[in-house]
Amino acid sequence: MTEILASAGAAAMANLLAPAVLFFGLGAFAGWAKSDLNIPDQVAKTLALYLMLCIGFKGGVEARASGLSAELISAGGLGLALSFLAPFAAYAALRALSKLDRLTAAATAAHYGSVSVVTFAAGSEYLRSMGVEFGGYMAAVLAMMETPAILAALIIAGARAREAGTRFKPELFREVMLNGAAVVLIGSFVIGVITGERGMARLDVFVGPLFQGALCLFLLDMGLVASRRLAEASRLSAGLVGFAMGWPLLSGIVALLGASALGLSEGDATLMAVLAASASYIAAPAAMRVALPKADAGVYLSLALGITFPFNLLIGIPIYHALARVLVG
Amino acid sequence: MTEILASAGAAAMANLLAPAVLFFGLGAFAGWAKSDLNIPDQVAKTLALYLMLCIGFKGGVEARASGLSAELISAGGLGLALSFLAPFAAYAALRALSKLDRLTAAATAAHYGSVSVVTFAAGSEYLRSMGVEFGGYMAAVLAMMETPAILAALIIAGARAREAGTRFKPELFREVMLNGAAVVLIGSFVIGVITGERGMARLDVFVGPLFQGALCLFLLDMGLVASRRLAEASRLSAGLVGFAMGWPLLSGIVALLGASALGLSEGDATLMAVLAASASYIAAPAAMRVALPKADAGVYLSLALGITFPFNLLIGIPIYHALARVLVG
Amino acid sequence: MTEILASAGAAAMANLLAPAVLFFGLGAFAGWAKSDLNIPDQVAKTLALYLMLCIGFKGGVEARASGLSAELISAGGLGLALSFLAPFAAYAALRALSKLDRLTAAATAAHYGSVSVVTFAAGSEYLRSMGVEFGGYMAAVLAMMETPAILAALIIAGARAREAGTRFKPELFREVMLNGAAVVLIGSFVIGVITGERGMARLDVFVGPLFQGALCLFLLDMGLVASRRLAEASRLSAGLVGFAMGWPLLSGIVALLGASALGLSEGDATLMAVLAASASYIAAPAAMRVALPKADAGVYLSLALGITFPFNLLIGIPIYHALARVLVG
Amino acid sequence: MLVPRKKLEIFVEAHAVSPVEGMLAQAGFKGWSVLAGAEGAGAHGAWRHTGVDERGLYLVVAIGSDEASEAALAWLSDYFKSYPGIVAVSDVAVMRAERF
Amino acid sequence: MLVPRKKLEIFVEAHAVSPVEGMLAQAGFKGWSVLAGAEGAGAHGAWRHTGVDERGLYLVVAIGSDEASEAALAWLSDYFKSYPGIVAVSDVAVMRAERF
Amino acid sequence: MLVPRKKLEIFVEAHAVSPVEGMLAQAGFKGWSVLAGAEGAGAHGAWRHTGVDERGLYLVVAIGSDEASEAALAWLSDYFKSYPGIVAVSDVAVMRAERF
Ligand SMILES: Nc1ncnc2c1ncn2[C@@H]1O[C@H](COP(=O)(O)O)[C@@H](O)[C@H]1O
Ligand SMILES: Nc1ncnc2c1ncn2[C@@H]1O[C@H](COP(=O)(O)O)[C@@H](O)[C@H]1O
Ligand SMILES: Nc1ncnc2c1ncn2[C@@H]1O[C@H](COP(=O)(O)O)[C@@H](O)[C@H]1O
Ligand code: NA
Ligand code: NA
Ligand code: NA
Repeated sequence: MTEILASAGAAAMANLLAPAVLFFGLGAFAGWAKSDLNIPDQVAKTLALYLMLCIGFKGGVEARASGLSAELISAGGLGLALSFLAPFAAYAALRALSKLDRLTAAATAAHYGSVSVVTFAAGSEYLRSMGVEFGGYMAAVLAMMETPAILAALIIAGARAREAGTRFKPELFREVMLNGAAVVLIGSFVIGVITGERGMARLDVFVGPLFQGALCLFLLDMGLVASRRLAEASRLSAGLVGFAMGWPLLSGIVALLGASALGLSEGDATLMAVLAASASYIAAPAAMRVALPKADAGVYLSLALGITFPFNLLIGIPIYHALARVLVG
Repeated sequence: MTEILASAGAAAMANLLAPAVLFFGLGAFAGWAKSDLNIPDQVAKTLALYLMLCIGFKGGVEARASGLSAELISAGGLGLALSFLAPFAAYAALRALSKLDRLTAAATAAHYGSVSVVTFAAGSEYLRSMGVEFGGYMAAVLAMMETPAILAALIIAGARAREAGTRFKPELFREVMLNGAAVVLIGSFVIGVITGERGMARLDVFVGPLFQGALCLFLLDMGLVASRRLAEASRLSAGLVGFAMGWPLLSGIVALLGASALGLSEGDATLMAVLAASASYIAAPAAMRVALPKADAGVYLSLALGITFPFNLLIGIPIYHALARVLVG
Repeated sequence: MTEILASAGAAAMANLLAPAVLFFGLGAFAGWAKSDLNIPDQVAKTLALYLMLCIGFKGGVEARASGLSAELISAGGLGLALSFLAPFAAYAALRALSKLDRLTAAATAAHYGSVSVVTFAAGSEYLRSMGVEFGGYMAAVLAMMETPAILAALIIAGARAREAGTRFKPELFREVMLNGAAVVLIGSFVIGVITGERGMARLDVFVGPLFQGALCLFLLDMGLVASRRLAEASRLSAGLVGFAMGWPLLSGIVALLGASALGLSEGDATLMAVLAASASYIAAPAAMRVALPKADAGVYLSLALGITFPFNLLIGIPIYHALARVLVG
Repeated sequence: MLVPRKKLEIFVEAHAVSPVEGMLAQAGFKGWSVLAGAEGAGAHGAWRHTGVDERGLYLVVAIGSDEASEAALAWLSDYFKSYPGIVAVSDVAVMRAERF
Repeated sequence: MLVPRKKLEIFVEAHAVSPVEGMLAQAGFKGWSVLAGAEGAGAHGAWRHTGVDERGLYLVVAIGSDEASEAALAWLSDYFKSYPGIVAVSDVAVMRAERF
Repeated sequence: MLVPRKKLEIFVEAHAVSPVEGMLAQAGFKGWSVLAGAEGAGAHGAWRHTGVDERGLYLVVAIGSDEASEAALAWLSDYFKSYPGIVAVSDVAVMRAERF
């Protein structure tokens, strides 16, 4: 046990010194110091799509190599359940811990049920750096977990949602199911499955060594965005801040227990915890802007991007992995 | 013969499953499903320039290695002739097959006489994947074929052109001869010729493995644009749609016969057919907007991008290659 | 001696035929010919940041490998001194050689005391192509030399500065010390020092082979910008044009003498001369726009970008290296 | 040569651009132009076009007849009950009356 | 402190921006600003700034005297006979009259 | 339904956007929008948003009351003594008076 703790501590330290994490820190510093540094928006958007493409494609190629096995079904089922149920628990917790109005609480719950692709990418890189294997199908699980939480939040918001958005219903459906990021993620996964090693032979540099660098650049930008959000977070209550750090831990542990019950591998269990612990910052905000426009975007973005994202990136990921080794490994 | 047909069928199938083609399909699907996916315009524009740079540079390096031989002169002469003469035939065909007004028919003819760089890139990748060699100077032929068709279309449009654009003549000339894409293509070819292997040693990753990935990203975007254009194509008559698919085939065959007469290699002949069959979507539209503003851009872009481009990408290229093997190989 | 001259001549020739320099020439040609070629601004900005990231990171990794030695201190001290003192000399020269008003002369002096990152990048690539080694800490020297000249120029402008900018003082300080480019350069250097070889193993493709290509693309854009600036330079007096070409030579020689006195290596001395000879086109203009808005930006940008940058890129760098071999090697 | 028309300047979120365009066509506008915003602030807080968490506001400019303008304003007044954004109306003069 | 001037808002295709700027200078405008459009629609159909097939429209804003405005309108009215685009004129007030 | 307000269109350099926004808030504006320019020209010469040497001008649009507008104009008239840029004031009509 002490051994595990010590090695977990060392791993957490090493994580903080990974280039990608340091670039996040650099961005956060620049944002905090009010530097005029910024990654132009069109480039940042393309980087986000590119990360999706790589994650999906690599996942698809690996999934084909290992076969779309029973593990995908059990991991996928767990992911779907977590993503759909989490918002109900998160909503209850938010209402108990803070004075958020119903709609803002529901919208925030959607963010925590849904997932963050960059957190997933950082988690994968962490595992890779530790030499821990994980299944390519986890990219598919990631894709599956984007949407259910959003539907759950709409159920929670209930009648209120109707009042606001009748005219925009079809747009909303499109927005949620067919948002660009999701299409690229799922589509690239499918392309990876179809082309397999043959496709990988052509794209290995593009989705491999280049990915590491692009992730650094993107995290630099995320650091800027997160620190600006954190600056606005000062008006958040202690309860909300507590939620933004406590929820990932709890949610990660629940995911680990589920993964352990289903017999997932150490790597898969860690990524499942990372997904459960992460909060969406692309799909969920876009959907909430359309579906629950009366919810306060300042609250959910500050929590998801300003607190939970850095928390997971800096210390959450090594913790989930350490716990996974105890529970699963 | 049956053997060739069977292997051609297999090759066509394999083409449809190439990553780049699948990414095009993904983009087309996203566009059709009205997803909000889009590649930001500044990035798309840079990708287009980057593809030009790679094609030109690689072509130049290879041309230097193999010497700027007699083949360049014969292939270049054929390309120039095809590009200049095609608009006259295309114009006649368009007027016979549809009710297009003179100016729109002339502008459309310009597009079909000129060439598409991405179709060329896809054709080269196809040949590479089949292990078929082709000459680096084909990049120079590509560059030569961009402009003549535009001049031919202006001759066809005749008096009308004068009426519209007197004030803008100098701009037009610049627009056509010095459009950014052409400058990068030709300039990179020259740089490739000058620096040869020494330059390639420094840029091999940049113009090699990266190119494959960038082509996927660009084709994703082309899929979006093409499917939007196709959606607008509903108002096109059957005659026009027939032209957009029949012309490339005919034009490709004419090019193959010419290539065969000149004794070009299988790979060069295939690319010559690809060039003849392809329709411009950068140089020609830009020139037509200035020179023939009364022509209906909706028509020529829908045909070139919505029908002919996917047609060539998905089935044209393997057909031209199969025919080249019969006629030349 | 004749031998050295001959080999210097050959090296200068080879420099003109390096791909990056040729792409600069291509851009300059396109700009001169009024082609509509342009690299979209968001992409150009990102390329600039990316170059900073690579230069900083690679420098940091190398500096860690070789230890942050006495050389850094002596080279850094020399750099700081040159950057701070140069504006005083440059100001005096400008006032003697031209009829520039005080503020424009001071602002121009700031540009020549500060440094150009792309010139540094081109200098490093030149040395690499010649097989000459240099210290990674030169990236840190580069970073140190960005700011002092700006402060010196403010001292020179004296009372005038006060009158203009009282309200904007804090912005100015931020602008100068925390401009995005500087933050990325220094931050990446620190990240390189922290992660060392371990980080390099993950980012080698991103900061290595990709860098060469990105530099070509960026120099293509610099060629466009420079030739537009040069076109405006026609209104510059002979004195100013003489300054823009004479100053780099003089300043480079002074830097070489200093480097030789401090016993720097041939490569380090060359880069020191390149830094001293180069004129800023990012940090200095941004700071001068805020601090000395009455200075004529047309003058300092035309000189720095239209004349001095091409001068250094095309012939300055090989000259500084040839002199370094004589003085130091 | 010049005829008076109304100009609407509508600031809305990305997801509303396409519905707003549809509405304008129905309200009788024969044309419009959309520009991307960089940043801004209003009753719903500040925003910035970062490409990451936020999608920013767009400016839709539409010039048309008084009737078209009024129809659009009615729709927008309803829309703004739920969603962020503003609209400003002003007088402009245009050539080629039949185009607006 | 404020003086009345005319503001032209000119939407034109990319290839026309530079000729329009030249024309403005000749018409007597001492300044102008150009913004890139994102998408739009008009008599010549819909367009979008994609970076691939289309180059989009640009908005040229120019503030100047009545005479300058009229000279520009004359040029534009001729230009729009052939090319897509529109112009809208409105009244604005500016400081520093000598600048416009 | 519509109430009259003033619209300011302020063209300033990148470094001034943030100070101008702060000033607008203090002058009483409850909102504003910023758009990036592409190129332009004025008394300080021509510029272009290239991403390399130049950072371009931004257009800040702010709609508010007469008092807010006057306070902003006073600040700007001082600002423009040193820095490039212009401001144009015009009349617009808006809905939801309490928002402006
Ligand atoms: N007074 C105003 N002037 C200019 N733009 C405004 C104004 N108020 C709001 N906006 C723009 O409209 C957006 C949404 O407004 P709001 O619904 O008030 O948050 C803001 O973020 C601004 O971009
Ligand atoms: N009524 C309008 N209001 C705003 N912009 C317009 C209007 N009509 C045309 N435009 C813009 O001008 C472009 C060309 O107009 P047109 O020549 O009518 O096709 C359109 O695509 C729009 O971007
Ligand atoms: N008359 C004008 N109309 C529109 N924009 C202008 C005008 N004058 C200046 N500007 C803009 O404001 C910037 C700075 O103006 P100036 O201080 O006159 O150089 C110019 O580069 C233009 O972008
Ligand atoms: Na989650
Ligand atoms: Na063709
Ligand atoms: Na210098």
